[in-house]
Amino acid sequence: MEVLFFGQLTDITQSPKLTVAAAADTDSILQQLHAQFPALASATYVVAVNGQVIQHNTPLEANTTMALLPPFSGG
Amino acid sequence: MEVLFFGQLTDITQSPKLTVAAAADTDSILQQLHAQFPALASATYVVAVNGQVIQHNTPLEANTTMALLPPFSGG
Amino acid sequence: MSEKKSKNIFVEGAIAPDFISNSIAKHATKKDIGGHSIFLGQVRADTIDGKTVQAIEYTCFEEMALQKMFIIREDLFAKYDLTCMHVYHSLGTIKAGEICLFVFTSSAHRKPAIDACNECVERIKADLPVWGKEIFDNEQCQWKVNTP
Amino acid sequence: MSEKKSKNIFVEGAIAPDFISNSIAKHATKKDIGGHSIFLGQVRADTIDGKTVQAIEYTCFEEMALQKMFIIREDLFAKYDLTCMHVYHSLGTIKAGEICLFVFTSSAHRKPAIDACNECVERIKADLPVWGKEIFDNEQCQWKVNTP
Repeated sequence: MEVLFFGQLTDITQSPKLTVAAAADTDSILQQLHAQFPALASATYVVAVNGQVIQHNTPLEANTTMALLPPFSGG
Repeated sequence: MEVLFFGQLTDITQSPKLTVAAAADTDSILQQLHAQFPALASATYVVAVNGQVIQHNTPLEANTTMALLPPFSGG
Repeated sequence: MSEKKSKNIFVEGAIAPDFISNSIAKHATKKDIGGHSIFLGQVRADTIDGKTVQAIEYTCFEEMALQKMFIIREDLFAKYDLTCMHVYHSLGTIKAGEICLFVFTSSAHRKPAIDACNECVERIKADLPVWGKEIFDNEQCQWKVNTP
Repeated sequence: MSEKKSKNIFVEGAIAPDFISNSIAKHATKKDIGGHSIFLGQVRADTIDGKTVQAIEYTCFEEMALQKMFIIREDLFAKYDLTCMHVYHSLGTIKAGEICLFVFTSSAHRKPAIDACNECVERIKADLPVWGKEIFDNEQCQWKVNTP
Protein backbone atom coordinates (compact mmCIF):
# COMPACT_ATOMS: atom_id res chain seq x y z
CA MET A 1 0.00 0.00 0.00
CA GLU A 2 1.00 3.64 -0.38
CA VAL A 3 1.82 6.05 2.40
CA LEU A 4 1.97 9.83 1.85
CA PHE A 5 4.43 12.18 3.61
CA PHE A 6 4.29 15.94 3.90
CA GLY A 7 6.33 18.92 5.06
CA GLN A 8 9.49 18.17 7.02
CA LEU A 9 8.80 14.41 6.94
CA THR A 10 9.77 14.42 3.27
CA ASP A 11 13.24 15.55 4.39
CA ILE A 12 13.46 12.19 6.20
CA THR A 13 11.82 9.95 3.58
CA GLN A 14 13.24 11.90 0.61
CA SER A 15 9.93 11.20 -1.09
CA PRO A 16 6.28 12.32 -0.74
CA LYS A 17 5.01 8.78 -1.34
CA LEU A 18 6.30 5.32 -0.44
CA THR A 19 4.96 1.88 -1.22
CA VAL A 20 5.05 -0.39 1.83
CA ALA A 21 4.02 -3.98 2.45
CA ALA A 22 0.29 -4.25 3.15
CA ALA A 23 -0.54 -4.64 6.84
CA ALA A 24 -3.53 -5.12 9.08
CA ASP A 25 -3.42 -1.79 10.86
CA THR A 26 -1.71 1.60 11.07
CA ASP A 27 0.65 0.60 13.91
CA SER A 28 2.09 -2.19 11.76
CA ILE A 29 2.78 0.29 8.96
CA LEU A 30 4.39 2.73 11.39
CA GLN A 31 6.67 -0.04 12.71
CA GLN A 32 7.83 -0.77 9.15
CA LEU A 33 8.43 2.93 8.51
CA HIS A 34 10.29 3.52 11.78
CA ALA A 35 12.53 0.56 10.96
CA GLN A 36 13.25 1.98 7.50
CA PHE A 37 13.62 5.64 8.69
CA PRO A 38 14.75 5.79 12.33
CA ALA A 39 14.47 9.62 12.29
CA LEU A 40 10.69 9.24 11.81
CA ALA A 41 10.40 7.72 15.28
CA SER A 42 11.50 10.97 16.89
CA ALA A 43 9.61 13.25 14.49
CA THR A 44 6.33 14.92 15.48
CA TYR A 45 3.41 13.91 13.29
CA VAL A 46 -0.16 12.69 13.25
CA VAL A 47 -1.54 9.90 11.11
CA ALA A 48 -4.47 10.42 8.76
CA VAL A 49 -6.47 7.57 7.25
CA ASN A 50 -8.55 8.61 4.25
CA GLY A 51 -8.07 12.25 5.20
CA GLN A 52 -9.18 11.81 8.83
CA VAL A 53 -6.68 12.21 11.62
CA ILE A 54 -6.74 9.11 13.85
CA GLN A 55 -5.92 9.00 17.56
CA HIS A 56 -5.40 5.24 17.98
CA ASN A 57 -4.28 2.20 16.03
CA THR A 58 -6.75 1.76 13.17
CA PRO A 59 -7.47 -1.28 10.96
CA LEU A 60 -6.60 -0.77 7.32
CA GLU A 61 -8.87 -1.86 4.49
CA ALA A 62 -8.04 -2.14 0.81
CA ASN A 63 -7.68 1.18 -1.02
CA THR A 64 -7.05 3.07 2.19
CA THR A 65 -4.83 6.15 1.95
CA MET A 66 -2.55 6.60 4.92
CA ALA A 67 -0.66 9.86 5.42
CA LEU A 68 1.85 11.16 7.97
CA LEU A 69 1.36 14.84 8.75
CA PRO A 70 3.83 17.02 10.67
CA PRO A 71 2.49 20.12 12.51
CA PHE A 72 0.54 22.34 10.11
CA SER A 73 2.03 25.72 9.24
CA GLY A 74 -0.31 27.25 6.69
CA GLY A 75 -1.44 30.85 6.52
CA MET B 1 -21.65 83.86 19.65
CA GLU B 2 -22.11 81.02 17.18
CA VAL B 3 -23.56 77.59 17.90
CA LEU B 4 -23.16 74.67 15.51
CA PHE B 5 -25.81 71.99 14.92
CA PHE B 6 -25.41 68.60 13.28
CA GLY B 7 -27.42 65.67 12.03
CA GLN B 8 -31.11 65.56 12.92
CA LEU B 9 -30.80 68.77 15.00
CA THR B 10 -30.49 70.71 11.75
CA ASP B 11 -34.03 69.50 10.92
CA ILE B 12 -35.13 71.46 13.98
CA THR B 13 -32.97 74.57 13.57
CA GLN B 14 -33.13 74.54 9.75
CA SER B 15 -29.53 75.70 9.85
CA PRO B 16 -26.12 74.23 10.73
CA LYS B 17 -25.07 77.45 12.48
CA LEU B 18 -26.92 80.08 14.53
CA THR B 19 -25.75 83.29 16.10
CA VAL B 20 -27.06 83.69 19.65
CA ALA B 21 -26.65 86.36 22.32
CA ALA B 22 -23.40 85.89 24.23
CA ALA B 23 -23.86 84.29 27.66
CA ALA B 24 -21.80 83.27 30.67
CA ASP B 25 -22.20 79.53 30.35
CA THR B 26 -23.51 76.67 28.25
CA ASP B 27 -26.77 76.30 30.23
CA SER B 28 -27.68 79.90 29.47
CA ILE B 29 -27.17 79.29 25.75
CA LEU B 30 -29.24 76.10 25.91
CA GLN B 31 -32.09 78.01 27.62
CA GLN B 32 -32.10 80.54 24.77
CA LEU B 33 -32.08 77.75 22.19
CA HIS B 34 -34.86 75.76 23.87
CA ALA B 35 -36.99 78.91 23.98
CA GLN B 36 -36.37 79.51 20.28
CA PHE B 37 -36.75 75.82 19.24
CA PRO B 38 -39.01 73.92 21.69
CA ALA B 39 -38.34 70.65 19.80
CA LEU B 40 -34.68 70.88 20.86
CA ALA B 41 -35.70 70.40 24.50
CA SER B 42 -36.93 66.87 23.76
CA ALA B 43 -34.15 65.99 21.32
CA THR B 44 -31.22 63.75 22.34
CA TYR B 45 -27.87 65.48 22.06
CA VAL B 46 -24.61 66.23 23.84
CA VAL B 47 -22.86 69.58 23.99
CA ALA B 48 -19.29 70.06 22.83
CA VAL B 49 -17.20 73.09 23.74
CA ASN B 50 -14.18 73.55 21.51
CA GLY B 51 -14.57 70.00 20.26
CA GLN B 52 -14.75 68.40 23.73
CA VAL B 53 -18.00 66.87 24.92
CA ILE B 54 -18.97 68.38 28.29
CA GLN B 55 -20.95 66.66 31.03
CA HIS B 56 -21.94 69.71 33.09
CA ASN B 57 -22.67 73.39 32.71
CA THR B 58 -19.45 75.02 31.49
CA PRO B 59 -18.35 78.68 31.51
CA LEU B 60 -17.94 80.20 28.05
CA GLU B 61 -14.98 82.34 27.12
CA ALA B 62 -14.59 84.53 24.07
CA ASN B 63 -13.97 82.67 20.79
CA THR B 64 -15.43 79.48 22.18
CA THR B 65 -17.14 77.16 19.70
CA MET B 66 -20.21 75.46 21.09
CA ALA B 67 -21.83 72.59 19.21
CA LEU B 68 -24.91 70.41 19.75
CA LEU B 69 -24.33 66.82 18.67
CA PRO B 70 -27.09 64.22 18.26
CA PRO B 71 -26.13 60.50 18.61
CA PHE B 72 -23.31 59.64 16.22
CA SER B 73 -24.09 57.33 13.32
CA GLY B 74 -20.92 57.09 11.28
CA GLY B 75 -19.44 53.98 9.69
CA MET C 1 5.59 59.29 13.64
CA SER C 2 4.44 59.62 10.04
CA GLU C 3 1.95 56.84 10.77
CA LYS C 4 0.60 58.59 13.82
CA LYS C 5 0.18 62.21 12.78
CA SER C 6 -3.33 63.64 12.59
CA LYS C 7 -4.45 63.30 9.01
CA ASN C 8 -7.72 63.75 7.23
CA ILE C 9 -9.63 60.48 7.22
CA PHE C 10 -12.56 61.92 5.26
CA VAL C 11 -12.98 61.35 1.55
CA GLU C 12 -15.76 62.75 -0.62
CA GLY C 13 -17.90 59.98 -2.08
CA ALA C 14 -17.59 56.19 -1.95
CA ILE C 15 -14.34 54.31 -1.36
CA ALA C 16 -13.45 52.49 -4.59
CA PRO C 17 -12.18 48.88 -4.51
CA ASP C 18 -9.13 50.09 -6.52
CA PHE C 19 -8.26 52.52 -3.75
CA ILE C 20 -8.28 49.57 -1.33
CA SER C 21 -6.04 47.40 -3.52
CA ASN C 22 -3.61 50.29 -4.01
CA SER C 23 -3.48 50.69 -0.24
CA ILE C 24 -2.75 46.96 0.16
CA ALA C 25 -0.13 46.97 -2.61
CA LYS C 26 1.80 49.80 -0.92
CA HIS C 27 2.49 47.50 2.03
CA ALA C 28 4.44 44.95 -0.04
CA THR C 29 7.61 46.90 0.75
CA LYS C 30 6.99 46.63 4.52
CA LYS C 31 8.48 43.20 4.95
CA ASP C 32 8.08 43.12 8.72
CA ILE C 33 4.31 42.82 8.27
CA GLY C 34 2.81 39.35 8.63
CA GLY C 35 -0.90 40.13 8.85
CA HIS C 36 -3.36 42.77 7.68
CA SER C 37 -6.87 43.19 9.03
CA ILE C 38 -9.40 45.17 7.03
CA PHE C 39 -12.93 46.24 7.83
CA LEU C 40 -15.17 47.67 5.13
CA GLY C 41 -18.53 49.27 5.81
CA GLN C 42 -20.96 48.94 2.91
CA VAL C 43 -24.24 50.86 2.57
CA ARG C 44 -27.13 48.44 3.01
CA ALA C 45 -30.40 48.72 1.05
CA ASP C 46 -32.55 48.20 4.14
CA THR C 47 -36.30 48.14 3.61
CA ILE C 48 -38.27 50.00 6.30
CA ASP C 49 -42.08 50.26 6.09
CA GLY C 50 -41.96 49.28 2.42
CA LYS C 51 -39.38 51.93 1.49
CA THR C 52 -35.86 50.91 0.50
CA VAL C 53 -32.66 52.80 1.36
CA GLN C 54 -31.05 54.09 -1.86
CA ALA C 55 -28.12 55.88 -0.28
CA ILE C 56 -26.72 57.34 2.93
CA GLU C 57 -25.65 60.96 3.05
CA TYR C 58 -22.79 61.43 5.53
CA THR C 59 -21.85 64.67 7.26
CA CYS C 60 -19.41 65.30 10.11
CA PHE C 61 -18.04 67.82 12.58
CA GLU C 62 -14.66 67.57 10.92
CA GLU C 63 -12.45 69.46 13.35
CA MET C 64 -13.70 67.44 16.33
CA ALA C 65 -13.72 64.14 14.38
CA LEU C 66 -10.06 64.54 13.41
CA GLN C 67 -9.12 65.35 17.02
CA LYS C 68 -10.97 62.21 18.17
CA MET C 69 -9.40 60.10 15.44
CA PHE C 70 -5.97 61.31 16.50
CA ILE C 71 -6.69 60.09 20.04
CA ILE C 72 -8.04 56.74 18.81
CA ARG C 73 -4.90 56.28 16.71
CA GLU C 74 -2.59 57.15 19.62
CA ASP C 75 -4.49 54.82 21.94
CA LEU C 76 -4.37 51.90 19.52
CA PHE C 77 -0.67 52.35 18.70
CA ALA C 78 0.02 52.43 22.46
CA LYS C 79 -2.11 49.35 23.16
CA TYR C 80 -1.20 47.13 20.19
CA ASP C 81 2.08 46.35 18.46
CA LEU C 82 1.02 47.78 15.11
CA THR C 83 3.08 48.50 12.03
CA CYS C 84 0.45 50.68 10.32
CA MET C 85 -3.10 51.88 10.62
CA HIS C 86 -5.15 53.64 7.96
CA VAL C 87 -8.74 54.88 8.22
CA TYR C 88 -10.96 56.39 5.52
CA HIS C 89 -14.57 57.47 6.01
CA SER C 90 -16.80 58.74 3.21
CA LEU C 91 -18.71 62.01 3.27
CA GLY C 92 -21.53 62.97 0.92
CA THR C 93 -23.95 60.62 -0.76
CA ILE C 94 -22.94 56.94 -0.82
CA LYS C 95 -25.24 54.59 -2.74
CA ALA C 96 -26.40 51.19 -1.47
CA GLY C 97 -23.70 48.61 -2.29
CA GLU C 98 -20.90 51.19 -2.13
CA ILE C 99 -18.20 51.29 0.55
CA CYS C 100 -18.28 54.11 3.11
CA LEU C 101 -15.67 53.01 5.70
CA PHE C 102 -12.22 51.44 5.26
CA VAL C 103 -10.16 50.52 8.32
CA PHE C 104 -6.80 48.86 7.65
CA THR C 105 -4.34 47.69 10.32
CA SER C 106 -1.10 45.73 9.95
CA SER C 107 1.28 44.00 12.35
CA ALA C 108 4.09 41.43 12.41
CA HIS C 109 1.80 38.76 13.86
CA ARG C 110 -1.91 38.58 13.22
CA LYS C 111 -3.44 39.27 16.62
CA PRO C 112 -2.55 42.95 17.12
CA ALA C 113 -3.81 43.85 13.62
CA ILE C 114 -7.07 41.94 14.14
CA ASP C 115 -7.75 43.30 17.64
CA ALA C 116 -6.82 46.88 16.72
CA CYS C 117 -9.00 46.80 13.60
CA ASN C 118 -12.02 45.62 15.59
CA GLU C 119 -11.48 48.16 18.36
CA CYS C 120 -10.93 50.93 15.83
CA VAL C 121 -14.25 50.19 14.10
CA GLU C 122 -16.09 50.21 17.44
CA ARG C 123 -14.51 53.51 18.45
CA ILE C 124 -15.16 55.12 15.07
CA LYS C 125 -18.83 54.28 15.43
CA ALA C 126 -19.02 55.35 19.08
CA ASP C 127 -16.70 58.37 19.25
CA LEU C 128 -16.59 60.14 15.88
CA PRO C 129 -19.06 62.97 15.32
CA VAL C 130 -20.36 61.66 11.99
CA TRP C 131 -23.99 61.39 10.96
CA GLY C 132 -25.68 59.36 8.27
CA LYS C 133 -29.02 60.22 6.69
CA GLU C 134 -30.75 57.32 4.97
CA ILE C 135 -32.38 58.36 1.72
CA PHE C 136 -35.28 56.19 0.57
CA ASP C 137 -36.54 55.44 -2.93
CA ASN C 138 -39.49 57.78 -2.40
CA GLU C 139 -37.03 60.60 -1.57
CA GLN C 140 -38.05 60.59 2.06
CA CYS C 141 -35.23 60.22 4.51
CA GLN C 142 -34.46 59.34 8.11
CA TRP C 143 -31.41 59.71 10.32
CA LYS C 144 -29.42 56.51 10.72
CA VAL C 145 -29.14 54.98 14.20
CA ASN C 146 -26.01 52.94 15.03
CA THR C 147 -26.51 49.66 16.84
CA PRO C 148 -23.96 49.00 19.62
CA MET D 1 -25.81 26.66 -1.20
CA SER D 2 -23.53 28.08 -3.90
CA GLU D 3 -21.66 29.86 -1.10
CA LYS D 4 -21.23 26.67 0.87
CA LYS D 5 -20.15 24.07 -1.64
CA SER D 6 -16.65 22.61 -1.39
CA LYS D 7 -14.46 24.63 -3.70
CA ASN D 8 -10.76 24.85 -4.25
CA ILE D 9 -9.26 27.47 -1.98
CA PHE D 10 -5.73 26.97 -3.30
CA VAL D 11 -4.15 29.27 -5.85
CA GLU D 12 -0.71 28.90 -7.38
CA GLY D 13 1.53 31.82 -6.42
CA ALA D 14 0.86 35.03 -4.52
CA ILE D 15 -2.57 36.65 -4.17
CA ALA D 16 -2.51 39.94 -6.11
CA PRO D 17 -4.06 43.11 -4.65
CA ASP D 18 -6.15 43.37 -7.85
CA PHE D 19 -7.64 39.96 -7.15
CA ILE D 20 -8.70 41.27 -3.73
CA SER D 21 -10.29 44.45 -5.13
CA ASN D 22 -12.14 42.43 -7.77
CA SER D 23 -13.48 40.21 -5.01
CA ILE D 24 -14.62 43.26 -3.06
CA ALA D 25 -16.18 44.89 -6.14
CA LYS D 26 -18.30 41.80 -6.87
CA HIS D 27 -20.12 42.34 -3.57
CA ALA D 28 -21.51 45.75 -4.59
CA THR D 29 -24.56 43.96 -5.98
CA LYS D 30 -25.25 42.24 -2.65
CA LYS D 31 -27.12 45.09 -1.04
CA ASP D 32 -28.00 43.23 2.13
CA ILE D 33 -24.32 43.38 3.17
CA GLY D 34 -23.36 46.03 5.73
CA GLY D 35 -19.86 44.91 6.70
CA HIS D 36 -16.93 43.02 5.25
CA SER D 37 -14.04 41.65 7.29
CA ILE D 38 -10.80 40.71 5.53
CA PHE D 39 -7.65 39.07 6.80
CA LEU D 40 -4.53 38.99 4.65
CA GLY D 41 -1.44 36.96 5.49
CA GLN D 42 1.76 38.48 4.14
CA VAL D 43 5.12 36.69 3.98
CA ARG D 44 7.48 38.28 6.50
CA ALA D 45 11.22 38.71 5.87
CA ASP D 46 12.16 37.39 9.33
CA THR D 47 15.84 37.36 10.17
CA ILE D 48 16.97 34.21 12.00
CA ASP D 49 20.64 33.73 12.96
CA GLY D 50 21.66 36.44 10.49
CA LYS D 51 19.78 34.88 7.57
CA THR D 52 16.72 36.60 6.12
CA VAL D 53 13.61 34.85 4.81
CA GLN D 54 13.28 35.52 1.07
CA ALA D 55 10.17 33.46 0.44
CA ILE D 56 7.93 30.73 1.81
CA GLU D 57 7.21 27.66 -0.29
CA TYR D 58 3.75 26.27 0.52
CA THR D 59 2.59 22.71 -0.06
CA CYS D 60 -0.59 20.98 1.10
CA PHE D 61 -2.45 17.69 1.34
CA GLU D 62 -5.10 19.07 -0.97
CA GLU D 63 -7.81 16.42 -0.72
CA MET D 64 -7.80 16.53 3.08
CA ALA D 65 -7.45 20.32 3.21
CA LEU D 66 -10.53 20.83 1.04
CA GLN D 67 -12.51 18.39 3.19
CA LYS D 68 -11.45 20.33 6.31
CA MET D 69 -12.21 23.67 4.70
CA PHE D 70 -15.69 22.42 3.79
CA ILE D 71 -16.29 21.61 7.46
CA ILE D 72 -14.93 24.97 8.62
CA ARG D 73 -17.21 26.72 6.14
CA GLU D 74 -20.27 24.71 7.26
CA ASP D 75 -19.47 25.36 10.92
CA LEU D 76 -19.06 29.11 10.44
CA PHE D 77 -22.21 29.49 8.33
CA ALA D 78 -24.10 27.57 11.05
CA LYS D 79 -22.61 29.66 13.87
CA TYR D 80 -22.69 33.15 12.34
CA ASP D 81 -25.27 35.01 10.27
CA LEU D 82 -23.03 35.38 7.21
CA THR D 83 -23.88 36.50 3.72
CA CYS D 84 -20.64 35.23 2.12
CA MET D 85 -17.30 33.74 2.94
CA HIS D 86 -14.33 33.37 0.60
CA VAL D 87 -10.93 31.85 1.35
CA TYR D 88 -7.82 31.70 -0.84
CA HIS D 89 -4.49 30.21 0.20
CA SER D 90 -1.35 30.32 -1.93
CA LEU D 91 0.71 27.29 -2.92
CA GLY D 92 4.23 27.38 -4.34
CA THR D 93 6.84 30.04 -3.70
CA ILE D 94 5.58 33.32 -2.23
CA LYS D 95 8.15 36.08 -1.81
CA ALA D 96 8.50 38.25 1.29
CA GLY D 97 6.01 41.13 1.05
CA GLU D 98 3.56 39.11 -1.03
CA ILE D 99 0.16 37.92 0.15
CA CYS D 100 -0.36 34.20 0.80
CA LEU D 101 -3.76 34.09 2.56
CA PHE D 102 -6.99 35.98 1.87
CA VAL D 103 -10.03 35.42 4.11
CA PHE D 104 -13.11 37.48 3.31
CA THR D 105 -16.42 37.37 5.21
CA SER D 106 -19.52 39.54 4.83
CA SER D 107 -22.71 40.03 6.83
CA ALA D 108 -25.60 42.44 7.25
CA HIS D 109 -24.19 43.80 10.51
CA ARG D 110 -20.48 43.94 11.31
CA LYS D 111 -20.13 41.50 14.19
CA PRO D 112 -20.79 38.17 12.43
CA ALA D 113 -18.37 39.05 9.60
CA ILE D 114 -15.65 40.11 12.07
CA ASP D 115 -16.04 37.12 14.39
CA ALA D 116 -16.28 34.60 11.54
CA CYS D 117 -13.21 36.04 9.81
CA ASN D 118 -11.13 35.76 12.99
CA GLU D 119 -12.32 32.24 13.74
CA CYS D 120 -11.76 31.20 10.13
CA VAL D 121 -8.12 32.39 10.23
CA GLU D 122 -7.50 30.51 13.50
CA ARG D 123 -9.02 27.33 12.10
CA ILE D 124 -7.14 27.58 8.81
CA LYS D 125 -3.89 27.78 10.74
CA ALA D 126 -4.81 24.98 13.16
CA ASP D 127 -6.78 22.53 11.01
CA LEU D 128 -5.61 22.73 7.38
CA PRO D 129 -2.84 20.35 6.31
CA VAL D 130 -0.64 23.04 4.74
CA TRP D 131 3.09 23.45 5.26
CA GLY D 132 5.38 26.41 4.70
CA LYS D 133 9.10 26.14 4.11
CA GLU D 134 11.03 29.34 4.77
CA ILE D 135 13.73 29.92 2.18
CA PHE D 136 16.63 32.09 3.32
CA ASP D 137 18.90 34.39 1.32
CA ASN D 138 21.71 31.84 1.52
CA GLU D 139 19.38 29.24 -0.05
CA GLN D 140 19.15 27.31 3.18
CA CYS D 141 15.65 26.65 4.40
CA GLN D 142 13.65 25.65 7.46
CA TRP D 143 10.11 24.51 8.04
CA LYS D 144 7.81 27.23 9.32
CA VAL D 145 6.26 26.80 12.79
CA ASN D 146 2.87 28.41 13.44
CA THR D 147 2.43 30.26 16.71
CA PRO D 148 -0.95 29.69 18.41
